[in-house]
Parts: sequence; structure tokens; C-alpha cells
Amino acid sequence: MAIKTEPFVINVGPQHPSTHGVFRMRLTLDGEVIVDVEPVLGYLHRGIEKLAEGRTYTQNIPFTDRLDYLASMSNNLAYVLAVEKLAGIPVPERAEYLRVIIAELQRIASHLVGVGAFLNDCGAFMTPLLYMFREREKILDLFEMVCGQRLTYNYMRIGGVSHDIPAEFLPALDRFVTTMPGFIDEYDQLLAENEILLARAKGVGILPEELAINISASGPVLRGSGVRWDIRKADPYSVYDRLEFDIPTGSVGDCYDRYWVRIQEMRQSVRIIRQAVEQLPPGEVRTEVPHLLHPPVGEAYGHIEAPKGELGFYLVSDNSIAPYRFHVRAPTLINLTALRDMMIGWKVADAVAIFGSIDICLAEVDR
Amino acid sequence: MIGLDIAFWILAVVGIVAALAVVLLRDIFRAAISMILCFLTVAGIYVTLSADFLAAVQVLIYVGAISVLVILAIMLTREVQRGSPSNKLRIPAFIVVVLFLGAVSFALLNTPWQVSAELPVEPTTAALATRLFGENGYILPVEIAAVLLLAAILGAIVLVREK
Amino acid sequence: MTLAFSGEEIASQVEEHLPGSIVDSSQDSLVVNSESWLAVATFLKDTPGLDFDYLTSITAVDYYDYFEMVYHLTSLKHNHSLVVKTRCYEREKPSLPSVVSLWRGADLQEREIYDLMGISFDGHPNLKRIFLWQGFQGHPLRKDYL
Amino acid sequence: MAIFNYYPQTLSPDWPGGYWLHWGVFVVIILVFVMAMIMGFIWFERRGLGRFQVRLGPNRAGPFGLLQPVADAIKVLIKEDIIPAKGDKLVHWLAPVVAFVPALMIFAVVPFHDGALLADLNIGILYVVAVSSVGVVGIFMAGWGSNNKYSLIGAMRAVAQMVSYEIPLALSIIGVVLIAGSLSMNSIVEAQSIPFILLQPLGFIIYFLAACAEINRTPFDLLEAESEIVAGFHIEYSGMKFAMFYLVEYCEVLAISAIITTLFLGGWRGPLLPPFLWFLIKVFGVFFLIFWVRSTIPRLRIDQVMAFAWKCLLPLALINLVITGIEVIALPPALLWTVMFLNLAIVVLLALLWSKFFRLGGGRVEV
Amino acid sequence: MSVGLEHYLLLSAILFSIGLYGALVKRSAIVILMSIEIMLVAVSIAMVAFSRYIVPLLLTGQVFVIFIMVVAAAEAAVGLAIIIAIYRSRETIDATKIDLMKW
Amino acid sequence: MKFEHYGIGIAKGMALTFKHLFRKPITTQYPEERLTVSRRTRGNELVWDKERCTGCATCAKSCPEGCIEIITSRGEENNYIVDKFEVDMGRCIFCGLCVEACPFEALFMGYAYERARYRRQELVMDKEALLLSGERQPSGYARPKIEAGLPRQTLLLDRDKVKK
Repeated sequence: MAIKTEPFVINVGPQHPSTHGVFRMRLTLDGEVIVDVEPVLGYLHRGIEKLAEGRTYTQNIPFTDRLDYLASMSNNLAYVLAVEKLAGIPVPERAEYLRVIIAELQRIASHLVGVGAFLNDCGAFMTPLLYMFREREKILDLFEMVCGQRLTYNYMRIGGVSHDIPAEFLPALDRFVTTMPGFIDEYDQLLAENEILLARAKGVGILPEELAINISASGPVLRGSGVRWDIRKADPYSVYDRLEFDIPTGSVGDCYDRYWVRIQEMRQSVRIIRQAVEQLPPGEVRTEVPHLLHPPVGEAYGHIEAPKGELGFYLVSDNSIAPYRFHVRAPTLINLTALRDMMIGWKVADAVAIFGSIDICLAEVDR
Repeated sequence: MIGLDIAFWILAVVGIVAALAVVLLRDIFRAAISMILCFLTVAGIYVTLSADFLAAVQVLIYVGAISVLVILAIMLTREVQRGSPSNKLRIPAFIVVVLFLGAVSFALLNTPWQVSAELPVEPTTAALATRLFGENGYILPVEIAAVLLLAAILGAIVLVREK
Repeated sequence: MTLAFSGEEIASQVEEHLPGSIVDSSQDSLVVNSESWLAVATFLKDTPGLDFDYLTSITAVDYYDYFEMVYHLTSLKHNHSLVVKTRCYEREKPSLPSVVSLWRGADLQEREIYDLMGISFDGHPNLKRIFLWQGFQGHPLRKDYL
Repeated sequence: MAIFNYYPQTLSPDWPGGYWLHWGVFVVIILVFVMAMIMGFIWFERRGLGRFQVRLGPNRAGPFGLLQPVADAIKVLIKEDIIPAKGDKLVHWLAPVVAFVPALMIFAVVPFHDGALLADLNIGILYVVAVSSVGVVGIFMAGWGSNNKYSLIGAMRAVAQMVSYEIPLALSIIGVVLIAGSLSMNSIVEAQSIPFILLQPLGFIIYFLAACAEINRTPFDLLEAESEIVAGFHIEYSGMKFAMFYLVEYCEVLAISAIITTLFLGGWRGPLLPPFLWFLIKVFGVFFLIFWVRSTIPRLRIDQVMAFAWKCLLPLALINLVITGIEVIALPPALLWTVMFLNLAIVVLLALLWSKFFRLGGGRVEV
Repeated sequence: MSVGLEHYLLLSAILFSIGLYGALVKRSAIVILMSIEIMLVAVSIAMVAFSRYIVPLLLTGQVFVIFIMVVAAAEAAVGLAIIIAIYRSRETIDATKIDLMKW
Repeated sequence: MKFEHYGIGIAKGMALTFKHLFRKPITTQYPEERLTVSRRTRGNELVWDKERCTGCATCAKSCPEGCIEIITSRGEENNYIVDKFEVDMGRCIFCGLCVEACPFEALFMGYAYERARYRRQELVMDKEALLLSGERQPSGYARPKIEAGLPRQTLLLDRDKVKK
């Protein structure tokens, strides 16, 4: 017999320290236990899909930077893959390898933020976040070296990448790749066995395997639930079929599994980068494409395994210079579907941890 | 002794006002806060009576535990919006209370108390312990009190437990 | 490599099971009659050998004459994919069956399409605007908006 | 140090009277000392946290950023004082005062030096426990008077947590009192020929954890958990009143550090250096431990915190009490070192046992 | 006149009367409980005062106050538990409405 | 909380943070210490070479935001004279597409990164403000010749020497 109280509704967000942007959850509470969750989106909606219909294919690349600003390179890559598929443009091999290297660096950077923010949400006072930002900083340094910007890269081009890498890039990357596993070990040492983190994350916010598939979850959220599904393996793009790596999967689908999957994916990314650097061929990095591209009438769906899940671009061309329809399959928006199932019955503190473990980026959710 | 007198008068007045506030305030939360104030002044009264151990225990139990429990109950029952109304018995009760107070005052003012001239024991802690646990002490009541507390805890848990 | 089924391949299978449901089929997609779309979707999801258990993406495209819904289906079990389309010729109050009952992943995406394209989905449990506020006039992703 | 020795060692039966002048002077000294120490603590914690997190910490205001607390204080004091429109104004106004006074009152019985204390109450440590239990009322008033859901949740958590942790806190003190044979703080220090942390390791651990919970330090800082309920009970406070709460927080840390120093670390006793300095060093050492913990570990959930108090600390405290009682009665004082090793062995044994029997987290919370 | 036993007893009587009034008059069960606590405290004052002024060396009154506190704590715990239990089943703690047992 | 590691997990974490106490902080004290930015940096201004510009307006066409405004008039030798060349840096997203698109290498990204202003109007750069000059250094973005002459970028990798 529960106390009959009027529903105690609290707004978590849009301005809340742990909503990763301007997300808003209306939590209905019974005491501290969550009875109902309603996500409220749209505070960052900029209408990128509409904006893109008025710009040329090349001009849209900087817009994709602004989707998931923690993984801009991946967004670039997914978009140019879709355009290349639409227009049938070949990509030089060196460019493919560079794309893979950059995308994997980006995956590490994004996971660093995701894991750091998740640990911060669990209440670790900034320390893991700052340690992880330190390594992310190094990756951003590398990106800055390659393309001149630290957040909105605009590096990929239709038919390649915008620049070849500078000479000092590979030595720096090598230094990074050799030190990174040590730092990942440090993260493990810091919190992976921590009793409090285990108590907070293990068994919390379980997303069962079947439900994860049914709600179209993707990325670490799906793999944390034990589904061995990674587009890099399932539908290899670029040169992922020539590289060896494993897909880490969780077993239960709780917050800890998602955290663990991200940490393991960082290790795998380091492995991929090592191989890609070894195999990196010389040559051109960009196929010449006309300044104003007119792809044939048709449609294409290009998707990649972005750090946060399957990022897809669905483009429809009417043979003009601008896409007729530009749709983004945003992984984190769809991962949010599971929010309610994961949260109900848990406490406010868990709501924050569960939300953090999905690792969303509001710029991508709202677009 | 003038310091003690001043302390007594201040504490007595504040205590009575706080107690009146508990009874008269409409806002239950404020009433509970006043109750805490009342308990604190009573602790002060104990100090003026050379009962320092009791004063500390008074603060610990009444302020730290009972008042907090009361406030928690106020929260849980959400009675605050309704305020703290009185029932129909206000005037009869008032008369009864005044009569009672008059009778008691009359009795205690007209009783020749045999006030002892000795100074009180201080510190009281050791003396109290000897009284409680020493020979000819109150060891049996202490044990019974423990059982009572246990029963109260069990009773409270059983009452509040959700099925 | 994900095997992308051609529309024709699946069309024959579907036609066999649900005659009259296929409007058109091409190399890369399959266009389904909007009335029988839910039945086709159920068939695609539950038929052994097809097992499209994963709804990758839903999109609506406004072609002025009609709205085209594009469903990207994937089977995680067999690692193959299919693009299914269905069309809605109504413009004032377009409406299609919701697939939330089959793939809950459609939940937020259908709400998004409802919000930005104005297509309402029958059977959606919580169909209301998602990005724009209640009471917003018009549907911005339609070609005739602005 | 003459001022500290001015006060007679024994109290007259009529102790509140007769020493007003001395009291006035000493109160001023304590106030100044506490304020100076709080500033030092704030600076120390921020710099220390900075170094833990591979950053510098405040270093702009004054040499080594020493004036940062002053700058903070000025900034906070000139802020607008906001009172929530629908809050209970009186309660809202009174809350910081009610929280602040008990925190300050604790220092009346802290021996900074042999006999250097405001009042050597014979109920010293009981007084500390009693007075510090009043502080929760202030926190609750703040949570209630703000008319904010977050602050109300924070206040509810505060009440539940503090009432629970008071019990193991008091029980762990009793062990010390049994050995010292006095409740007076100064006598406890004098009784410590070796620091009681060696004789009472379990008591120290319990007291440290329970005290951390009492003063809302990580991992028990649930009532102001930033990532969950933003700032908890003081979410609606600004300006001077917020500064009061800030002071309360550090005042309580200072008080707890001082009490741990007094009870377990031998207080002002120590070789070579003057006693007052020893006291300060130990206080800073304890504080360093507290914020070291803060920098490392995440926060517990409310039900885990409660379960930790009732299922782990309370039984351990009882066991500790029984063992200490037996030791005090049965073992002669000459066997001090034997007792020490015996106690350490018991701690290890209990830690192993509890890790087998006691588990929380992992499962779904019962609604 | 210096403060003596009568003053304390009078204070005790006044507090007790206030508590009694509250217990008789109030409708909210929690406020009634609070009034009862005040009555208990008032009695405690009398006990300590007697102990202080009549048998200063025996402390019997203080021992009694300790037992009163035990009872008060137990009473508060059980009383509040009952109030919450009643609130759960009847959604009110108005003492005038909790009259199921009244004839 | 199950003490499956007997608190060792916590102890390990504490040991790690303690180790960091002795590491060098990675903070850069900005106004006093400055890092060298990348040679390809897309600093927050554009640099315009008046001599090379033919006024073809390719840059304006390639801009996704449309923040470049060019007005030209017909010159005597059948060339374009640039009457107005104005960039609203408040709207610019620093994607660098204009620099890449320029067929005559007349437009560069700037190397500077301190162009914060208090008012939006002050961010609009006209012809004079955009001009290539001594203190307005162009960056090497899409201009390999300039890139080679610029100083090496400071990397955190070099600053943070902790090895594992």
C-alpha cells in the first residue's frame, strides 16, 4: 500500500548540470522513485534538414559538423559517404585510410567525453572527466594539425579529404597511439573496479537484448546489451574490411556494460589506428569533383558506425546542385526511445546515470 | 547568581512563547520549528539547573531525533497545506486549561518545599551513571527501557512497512 | 557486408503472401500500398528467412503530389537490408499506419515526421509534436513551407 | 599562547556565570581562527583538487591564489539576495543562521592546546554530538523554505541521511570514551599516550565515514548532489545567505577534522613542534584525506547510503563497542600494543566478513 | 527574588498547560503529538527542578528524566508510525475525522 | 555496494589520484602563456590579397552562410574592380570553403584568434580590414606555400611528458 500522494513532477533540464545540453526530462516521482519519464526535446532544433535543402552538396559538409559536435569527423564521413554513393564518386585509397584513422581518433575523443560525462553524472567530482579531457585535448591537437580547427572540422570532402596530412602528423600520432593504452589502463584503475561505481552502475538501467533491437538502439547502447552488431563489421565502409579489430559486447545491458563497452572500444580504436597507419599508402587524397555537383536522380543511404551509434544520411537527388531531401538518422535520438523503459522504477540519481550512459549529444538529437 | 537568573528569565520567556507558537501557529512547519526552539530552551533550563548531561541529551534526542522525525512525518503526510486548525472544543479546553493551571499554581505556590541548601553535584555524568548502574541503582528500569525501545522500533517498522 | 535485397526479389515473396499489396518495385526499393503496409511490415518482420527485426531509419519525402515514407529495414540475424516505401497521396490530412507496434524504434522518428512533415500515424501511442512547440503553425519540412 | 592558559582548569559549579569577559575574548579568538581556517581550507581544497585533476587551481588572486577565498567572498556578498516568491520567507531567512550557529558552537569544546578551549565541558564529546545534530534543522529549513522541488528532495535526503549516520557516529565515539574514561575533550587528548587510531582502527573508520556523511562530503554528498538535484537544499540561496551555507560546509569540515584529530590522532600532542602547530598539521592532514576521497570516488545513491549506514556501519559499530568494552575490562593497560594488533586483525577479519555478507546495489530498488 | 524552585515549577506548569491545550484543541494528529512532547518536556523540567532543589546529591529526578526521554522517543517513533499508517489508509490525519472507533 | 574487492578498487583509484598530485599540471595560463596554433589554423578572420583578387566572387558563391558580399564594377581593361568586399565575421562559420574555392589564391584564413568584440557590428570586416598586411598574417589553410613558413604547432603530446 503506497502512500497516495499527488504526483511529484520535477523537471530535469533544460538547464541542469547533467543533461548534456538542453535536454529536458519530466520525471514523475513517488518519493525518489521514478514513476514516469517524458523526454521533452527541441530546445536546440535548428532545422538542419531544411537548411541543407538550400545548399550545395559541398556546402552541407560544414553543417554536418554541427550535428554531433563531439564527433564531427564521423558526421562528415557519413555524409560524404552518402554523397559518394549517390553520385558514384571513387575515393583514393590514401584518403580512405586517412578517413579511417581520423574517424577512429574521433571515436576515442567522443567516447572520452561520453565516459567522462557519465562518471561525472555518477558523482565523481570532475576528476575522470578532466583526465579524459586531457587525452581528448591531444586528439584535438592532432585534428587541428590536420584541418586547422578543433571542433568543427569540415575535413572530409566529396571524393576524399580536404588536405593531405602534414609531415609531423604521423610521428605525433604514433606518440599518441603508444601512450593511449597506458592512459586507458589508468581510467580502468581509477574507477572500473571502484565499489561505488559498481554499485551505482551494475544492474542499473538494464536494456534487454530484444528490446534493444526492437527500439533500434545502436552503437554502444546496442552492444552493451550483448548484440554483436557493428556496421564496421556488418557492412564495412572505407577500408574497415582490411583491418582487424574486435567488437566488444556487454552481457546484461546495464550502465556498467555500456561504460565498459566504450572503454574497450577505445582500445580497439587504438588497434585500428595502428594498423591503418602501417598500411597507409602514398598517393592522392582527393578525387577531382566538379565544384557544383549534380548527382543523378536517385537516392542513397550512407551509414557509418559513429561513436554514438549508427549515423545515416538519406539523400534524395533531383539532379540539381542541392539535395532534394536530406535526412539524418541520428543515433542518439533513437537511442532515447529506450529512456522510459530503462528509467522507470529507479531513483533520481539513477535517472541521471542512465541518461549519462546513453551518451547523447543534443545537437544531434534536435538537429 | 545574577547570571543564572537572567538566563532563566530569558529561557523561560522564550520557551513559553515558542510553546505557544506550537499551539497557535497555523503553519505546521513553523510550529515544528518553534517546537525545536522550545526544546532548545528547555535544554538551557536544564543547564541552569546544573543538569549538563541532561541538557546535551535533551538536545540530542529531542532536537536531533524527535523533532526531525516530526518534520519528516509532516513532509510525508503533506499536511502543511491544510494548516493546523482547531476543533470545536477551543473555549471549553481553554477554560479547562486555565482552571488546571490555576489549581496547580495555587498548589505549588502554597506548598512549603523543603529546599535543600546543598550545592548540586557537578559534573553529573559520573554521578548519573552511578545512580543508574551502580548499587541500589536503576539497572532493571534501564533494561526495561531498552526492551521498550526495541519494542518501539519493531512496532514502528511493522506499522510503516509497505506490504 | 550487409546484403541489400533488391525490391523485386522481395516483391515476389510478398505478393505471394499478400496479393495486391505491392505497388511498384525496383532494384533498390519496394513500394507498398499504404493500406496493406502494416500487414507487409508484419510479414517482413516475422517471416523466417527475412526476419527484419531492426528498423534502421524512417524518413518521409515530400514530392508535392504525394508523401513517400521510406523505411530502411535491417535484419541483424541474417545481416541483410531492404528499403520499403509507401506513399500517401493525401495532402491536407495525410495519415499512415504506425509501425510502433512492430518496431518501437519508430516511436520518436514517427513523432518527428508528424512534427515536421505533418503525416499522422494511426496507432501511435503518443503522437504529438516533438521538436516544435504545441500550436506551431505548419510543418517546416514540407516543400511548400516558405 | 598565554591567552590559552589563562582559563582555570576546573569549572566552578556555577559555570555559565563569572567569566563573561574571558568568554567574550575567547569567542572572538575562535571566530577569527575559524574564519581564517575556513579561508585556508577553501584555498587548500581548491588547490589540492586542482593538482589531483592535473590542473593548477586558483592562482591569480594574490600570491599562489591565496586571496581567492577573499575574492570569492566579495563576489558572493555583492550578489543579489534572492528570496523565492512563494517560499516561506521567515524560514528561508532563518535557515542559514540555524545551520551556521551549531557548526560554530562545536568549536567551544575543541582543545587547540592543552587546556586552550572555551569551556572544558565534562560532557565535551556528547556536547559535540548534540550540537552538530541541530545543524540538520537548518538544512531542512532551507530545503523547505525555498519552495523548490529539488531543495525539498535534498532536504528529505538530508534528514534521512543525517539521522541514520548519527547512530554509528555516536557509537564509534563511545569506544574512544571507554578507553579514555572521560567525555571531556581535553581529558581524551591527555589519555592518548598513543593515538587512539591505533587502538580503535575500526572506530576511526566508522567515525570517518559517518562524519563524512554528516557533513555531506563525497561519497555521501547526496543532499547537494550537483548532477542529480543541482544544489539540493541551497539551490535558491544567493548572496550572503549562500555564503553562510558555504561557510557552514567548511566550518563543519573544520570541526570534523578537529574532532577526528582530538579523538583519534592525539589532538595537540606531538613531539618537538609546539602543540598548537601539531593540532593544525593534523587537522590539515585529515582534511587532505577528506578531499582526496572527494577527488576520486563517485557518489552513492540514497538507498545505498541508507543501507550502508544501517547494514554496514551500525553492526560494525556495535561489534566495535562490544570488543572495546571487553578489552577495557579484561586486558590490563600494559598490553597496549597487543591490543593494537588484535584490533587491526579484527578490522581485517571484519572487512573480509562484511564483503561476503553485505551487498547492496546491483538489484532493482524496491518501490 | 532570586530564581528558586517555584519559578521552575511554575514554568513547568505553564508549559504543561500549553501542551494540554494543544493536545485538546488541535485537529492535526501531528500537532497533537507535538503538544504531548511539550507536556513531557514540562514534566521533565519539574523533575529536574525537584532533583536540583530538594535532593541535590541524589539526582533521582534526573534519572527519571532519562526514562521520560526514552519513553518520549519511543512514543514519537510509534506515534508517528501510527500517524503515517493512518494517513495511508485514510488520507487524513485530522483527529476529528479519525473516528472509526467512536460509537 | 558489494565489497567484492574489499575496497581495493577504491584504494587503487585513490592511489592513481595521488600519483597525479605529482604530475605536472597541463593548464596553460592563457594570457601569459600562449600556444602556437596549427599552421593550417582557421583563425577567426579572413585575409584578403587585393592584388590577386579578380573579383570573380567564387568565394561568395561557395560560402554556405552567404556572409561574403562582393560588389564589382567593370574596369577599363575589361577587368573587375572590387568596389565592396565585406565579410560578416559574426555569421562566418570558419569552414574555409571560400579559401579553398578561390582560384587565384587571393583569400586566406587568418592566423589570429583574438578577434572578440563587444558588438556584432564590429565583426563586419570591410575591404581595408581584410587587407593582407604585416600584422595580419594569413594561415596555411589550403595554401601549402604559406604553411611551410609558419612555426610548428605546440602539442599537448609534447608538453605532457608522462610516459606509460
